[in-house]
Amino acid sequence: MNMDLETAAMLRDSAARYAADNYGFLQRHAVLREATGYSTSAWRDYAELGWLALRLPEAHGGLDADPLAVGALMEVVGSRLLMEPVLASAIVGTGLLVKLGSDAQQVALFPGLADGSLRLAFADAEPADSPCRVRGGRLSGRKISVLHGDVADRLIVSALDGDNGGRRLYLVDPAAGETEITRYRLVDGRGAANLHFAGAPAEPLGADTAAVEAALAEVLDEAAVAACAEALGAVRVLVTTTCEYLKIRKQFGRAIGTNQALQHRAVDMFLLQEEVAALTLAAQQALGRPAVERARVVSGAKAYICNAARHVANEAVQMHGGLGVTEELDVSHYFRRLMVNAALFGGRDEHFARFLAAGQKLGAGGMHA
Amino acid sequence: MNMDLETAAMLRDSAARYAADNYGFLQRHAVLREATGYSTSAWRDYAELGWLALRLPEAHGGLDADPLAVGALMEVVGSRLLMEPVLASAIVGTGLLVKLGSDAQQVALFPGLADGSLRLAFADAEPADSPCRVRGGRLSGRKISVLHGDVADRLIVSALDGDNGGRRLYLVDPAAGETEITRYRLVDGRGAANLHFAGAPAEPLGADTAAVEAALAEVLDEAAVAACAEALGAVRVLVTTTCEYLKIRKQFGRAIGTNQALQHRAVDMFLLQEEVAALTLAAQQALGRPAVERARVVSGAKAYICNAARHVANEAVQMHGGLGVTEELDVSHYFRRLMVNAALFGGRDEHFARFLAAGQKLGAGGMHA
Amino acid sequence: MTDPITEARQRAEGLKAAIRSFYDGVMPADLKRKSRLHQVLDKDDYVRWMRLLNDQGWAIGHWPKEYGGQAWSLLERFAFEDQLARLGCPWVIPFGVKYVGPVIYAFGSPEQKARFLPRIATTDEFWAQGYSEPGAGSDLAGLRTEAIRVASSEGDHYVVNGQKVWTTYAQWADWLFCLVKTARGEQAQKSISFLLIDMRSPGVTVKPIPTMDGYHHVNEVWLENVRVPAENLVGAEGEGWTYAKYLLKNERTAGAIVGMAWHALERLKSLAAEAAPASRDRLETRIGELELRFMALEVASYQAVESMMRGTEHGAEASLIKLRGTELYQHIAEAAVDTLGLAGVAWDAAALHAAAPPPLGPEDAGGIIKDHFYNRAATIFGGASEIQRNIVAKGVLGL
Amino acid sequence: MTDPITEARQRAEGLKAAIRSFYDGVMPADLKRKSRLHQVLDKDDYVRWMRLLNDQGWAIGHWPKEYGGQAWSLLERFAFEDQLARLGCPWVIPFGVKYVGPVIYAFGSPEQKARFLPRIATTDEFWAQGYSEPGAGSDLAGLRTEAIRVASSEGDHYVVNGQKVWTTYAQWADWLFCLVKTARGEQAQKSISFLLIDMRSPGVTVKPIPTMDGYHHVNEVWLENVRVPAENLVGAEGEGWTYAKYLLKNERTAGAIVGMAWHALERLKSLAAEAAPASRDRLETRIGELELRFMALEVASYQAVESMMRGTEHGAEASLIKLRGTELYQHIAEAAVDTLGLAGVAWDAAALHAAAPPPLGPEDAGGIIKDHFYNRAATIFGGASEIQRNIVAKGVLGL
Repeated sequence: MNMDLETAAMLRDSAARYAADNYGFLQRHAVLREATGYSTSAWRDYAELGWLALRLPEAHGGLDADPLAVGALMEVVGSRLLMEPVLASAIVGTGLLVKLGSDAQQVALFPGLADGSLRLAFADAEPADSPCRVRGGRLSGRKISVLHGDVADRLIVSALDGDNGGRRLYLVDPAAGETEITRYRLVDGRGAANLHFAGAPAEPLGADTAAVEAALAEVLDEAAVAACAEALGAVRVLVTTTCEYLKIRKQFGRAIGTNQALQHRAVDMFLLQEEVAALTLAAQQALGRPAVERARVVSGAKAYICNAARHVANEAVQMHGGLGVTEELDVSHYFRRLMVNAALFGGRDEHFARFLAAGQKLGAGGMHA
Repeated sequence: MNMDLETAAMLRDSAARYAADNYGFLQRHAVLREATGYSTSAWRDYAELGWLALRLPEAHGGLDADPLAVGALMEVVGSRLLMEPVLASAIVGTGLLVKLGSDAQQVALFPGLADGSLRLAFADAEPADSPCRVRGGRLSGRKISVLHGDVADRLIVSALDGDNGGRRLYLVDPAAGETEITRYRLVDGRGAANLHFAGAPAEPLGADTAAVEAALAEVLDEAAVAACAEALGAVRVLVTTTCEYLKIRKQFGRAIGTNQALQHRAVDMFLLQEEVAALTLAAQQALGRPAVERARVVSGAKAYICNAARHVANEAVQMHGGLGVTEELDVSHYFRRLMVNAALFGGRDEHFARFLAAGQKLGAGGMHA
Repeated sequence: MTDPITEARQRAEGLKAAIRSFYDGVMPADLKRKSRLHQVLDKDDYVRWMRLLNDQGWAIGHWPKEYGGQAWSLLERFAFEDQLARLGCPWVIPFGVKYVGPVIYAFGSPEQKARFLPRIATTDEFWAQGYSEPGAGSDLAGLRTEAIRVASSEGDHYVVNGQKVWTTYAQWADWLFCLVKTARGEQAQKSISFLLIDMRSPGVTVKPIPTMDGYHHVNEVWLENVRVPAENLVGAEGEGWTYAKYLLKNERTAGAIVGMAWHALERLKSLAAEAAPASRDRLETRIGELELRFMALEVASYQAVESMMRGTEHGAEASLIKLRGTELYQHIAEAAVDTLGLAGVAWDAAALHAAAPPPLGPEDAGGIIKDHFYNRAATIFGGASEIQRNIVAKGVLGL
Repeated sequence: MTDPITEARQRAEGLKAAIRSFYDGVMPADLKRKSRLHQVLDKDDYVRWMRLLNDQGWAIGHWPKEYGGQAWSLLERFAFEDQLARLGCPWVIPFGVKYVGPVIYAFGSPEQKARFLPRIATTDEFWAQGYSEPGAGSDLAGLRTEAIRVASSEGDHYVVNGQKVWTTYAQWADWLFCLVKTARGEQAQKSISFLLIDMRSPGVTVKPIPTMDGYHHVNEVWLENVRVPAENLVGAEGEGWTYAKYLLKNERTAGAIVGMAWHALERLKSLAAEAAPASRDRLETRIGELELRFMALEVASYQAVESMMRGTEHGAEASLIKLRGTELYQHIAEAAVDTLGLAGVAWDAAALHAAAPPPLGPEDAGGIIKDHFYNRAATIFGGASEIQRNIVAKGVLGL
């Protein structure tokens, strides 16, 4: 992967322009009321804009984009709170298929991914008492909190290989039967599902357990880094919005932003924003490095950003006063999106533990000796 | 023990008056230069004022004071940074002797404690590689960081009973030979010592191991609570001093205390002060309660107060600017005293762990169900 | 001879014990469950709850005996709210019994006392509070709602115009107690009056303000040429600020936040017990830190209440309890959300109603999330944290 | 074609490697030990150190080539300070090479350049900085030291009166660069000039300010009718503020705090490895949190330096590094003090000198404590944290 700042910047600009014109706060309010939990027309636009081919190989007409470009798009996703399954389908699902799909699977599915007619969801988390298992090509068990699992055309499901042992991934068509879907919304309005498989037909994805483990680790790190970029987009908006509000909102006859206490807190929000930006970039760059180093930087970044984004979101609400908790103001929507963002693809505690473990493996000198 | 708020308040007032007249900042500067690390004349005054008999039984002419009274005195000790061995000798050492001393030991030592001619120190911490052990009445091993161990007339030393097994306490006369004393100062200027015993004559204190363990736990809790009260005295001064400074120090043409950021930080210092006061009182009251409950409240208080006092001290220095780190201003002296205070009789981590453990023993409902 | 504090302590302990038996023996199971799971309570639930409390003599326990109360000490009032919240009981709606009731018995006319107090005690009439206005949240000097006195043959009345905002449960209210301006151009504090407005009066419009917990708590209340009989003025014209301060003093002793924090901590501990063993260690430390902060809040609060009873308060007590309590409560909620992990971001709307289908995740996850959203405002409403710090800086530290 | 940033990165890596071999092969063992243990360094130590650096071409590596430097990029400057600090090297005394040297080569007369620059490079002359005054720490408008120009037969001179404060190592200095007022009543920024004062001039008195680390770093410098030849004025009268700002820009890129934090973290990890097993778990988490903050500081700092090189800076970069770096460094020190426990409150003064007796506790405890005290001022001096936040609020956020 060749990291290319300029291409990323161009993508960021054009995506931001599109979103500004087509995904304003009121437009998004309408999207929130859609049954799918997202805008199907926006989704078609994304396909036309090439966003859905970003992660596809050039040989298949894709852009084979580097993490900076993916991050540039995700920043816009975060800054406008786009509701469509960009992360779940175009990045994570597509990434798994690119790394693990057989030629036949790729030929069959890539076109639909590129034109948006095929939406993927990745089903991983499961309740402790109903693990997923595949025997003789049939999948049983439960999955929870599957982002966009309510609308996905194909599911990529992690499960124990009951025939050969080990953990594998499987492609499941939820319409092929034996899959019960409990659809609901996440707190940020995006759709999700709990899934109950009772012998659903499941097609293996990836040659063997080792290949799956390696690819999965890479794609999950990509996903975590994409989530960091999304958080960055949201954090930037909250910092800017809050500073603007401090300038216009008056109390006791003057702008509340003239109060030094609020100024200093706004500065702390800004410093966090800059750290979120720096860590996101560092994590993007780390995706190409050896596994332990990659884990150290990616998990460190995700853990730090979870906390930083929570602080920024809390402060943004607090400084907006009562308005901050209303539906009518975008601040509360960013607050909820960041809450989901923090939980997806490894929460703060999980990533912090991984950051610690990687540090121990790297030894005393760390990466920076 | 009968908790008596009024007696405590009277003692606090009279002690504060004495210290204000006799232990001002400049007077204390002179004390800091004394070879003993404290003022022998002030020590004589304390004897006359009855402070050294506070913890002695009424039957021996003492005051048998409750924890509130002890705390009242310690608050003054903390508010004026008194350097004398009140805590080490008159509270901890005396407390151990009251609880564990034989009639003969008490008759021999109480009068000297009351009139100040006998100073005790309690030697407990030891390096892992040289534990203290007594065989045939002779003590060997090392002790470190013994508060006022540089001047003590008698040492109370914890050691393994090499003859009968178990951990015991022993009275040692450092002048009786076979005791090497490395004298030094703590960062707050008080004297301390590392001790090396090479067969020093040691007299058992307490009937048996069980009696020693129980009494030691009680006295160490008393000591921790006394340290909380000392911290409270110091914290109050720092909060008051800082607020005063914010009112008089001018920058860019106005008092820095008109800056809301500093106001809010001063408020947070004040809130911590109030919590330190509340927890100190709660811990004093808890000294009479069953062991686990006592441990929960006392260790919780000490752990919380270590952190609160550190925050207050840091903020006091910071808001005083460059002056805050100079010898010429009392702020840096309080900073250092609170640092020692936090480490003595169990540091923050140790007490926090004990707080947790006690909570688990108390079970789900805790004390407040 | 027992001193008053010791006596109050004993009575508070007795009250707490009585509340626990009430909870075990009298409180209906459906109300318990709804409340414990932070499900949505409707008006009927609240009215039923307030009447249950009144049956025990507790709804107006803090009122003087001559108005049917038990003349509770501050300590009993505090312990009452604390104990109910620890058990996870519903909110004790304060607008009638705690806010306007005392203003009426302290400053109202005999007619007002007779007309309003009994129905406040029984929640036969539901009250709302009309203080905040757009652009005048903490700054009452910015109040713009006007009441102009008009003489007429049927007796004098006021014509009220203006807008109130953040009015909790205005959609259920029969009456609104309201700060209005009865004079122009004068010093702000001398131009405010305290008016009781029938919510069914023509010209009163209630408009919900949707908040991020997804439920209907707060409202805008529009007042357009609302005619209010002059006998609904409490006390004297221009004295509204005095009454409002008196009311605020009653608001100060809020034990509920202590009990709520305790209850939330217990819930968090149950969640943690089910967490993966790998994360349990770190979680234990985090919970321990919250428990320690709780201990500090608890002892500081109770000692603050006793200081107020002794008359030795420094004036920052209420702010301390509010600041520490709300911030701790929010941090406990965040820890619970983190502990829930992915289950903590599902919006389990169905689980928030009594006839709920099986929950998506842990039984109380939906309520924990809803509560997390609702209480994000706890540091904003009722005197924001910033205002509390300003008050202490000026009033107590003299900065 | 390599872009300038990539090239600077490569050169910075090369420089860091060279520093590591220098440390392993050239640096004298006694200096290594003293510095690693945070023992007290005297003037000779520092002069020796600065000359060692100059021998490598590093003391003035950031100067233009025409003045003997290597025209380092910002990135190399930053990496240089960072790498030295990571190895636990002594402080690179900035007053000559970093502060006044660049002002002289940028604004000084040919005579000043010839007279001063060579001796700055070799530390043949030791410099101190005369900026702060009592009551005018961060507020240069409050400057009161006056320089009055007097014509005489031997050439013009200034008569300087006033007091400087917090002057680091004034007790060793041969020269003081000094902000003085050369005009009254005018706009503050136009009345300040930049003067070079020979510390041996009659009327200069240095008085130590004892600080709580127990050593002699800072001073008051009294200037009483000090006669300064007019040729020691740098640039033009009234332009001192411009030069001071230029100097400050050089102060901005301080990589040392990053390296110091790294070094302190490594020390802390060694201490923790010896801690009792019971407390090691919790300590591990605490250290992990500090390491994570370090990672954020490190990546944000290096990206900030690159932004400055690209000209895409927002203006808060220097404040970010200072704020985050100093606060992190202090928190690492606190963790070290806590880890030392009782050994962390012994004032092991003897261990702070080269010919030290056996230490009272762990070998580096004395130095850790001394450093903790010394760096308590890190958030105060060089633009206090509060000032940094004010600067960002106004200059970057427009508040």
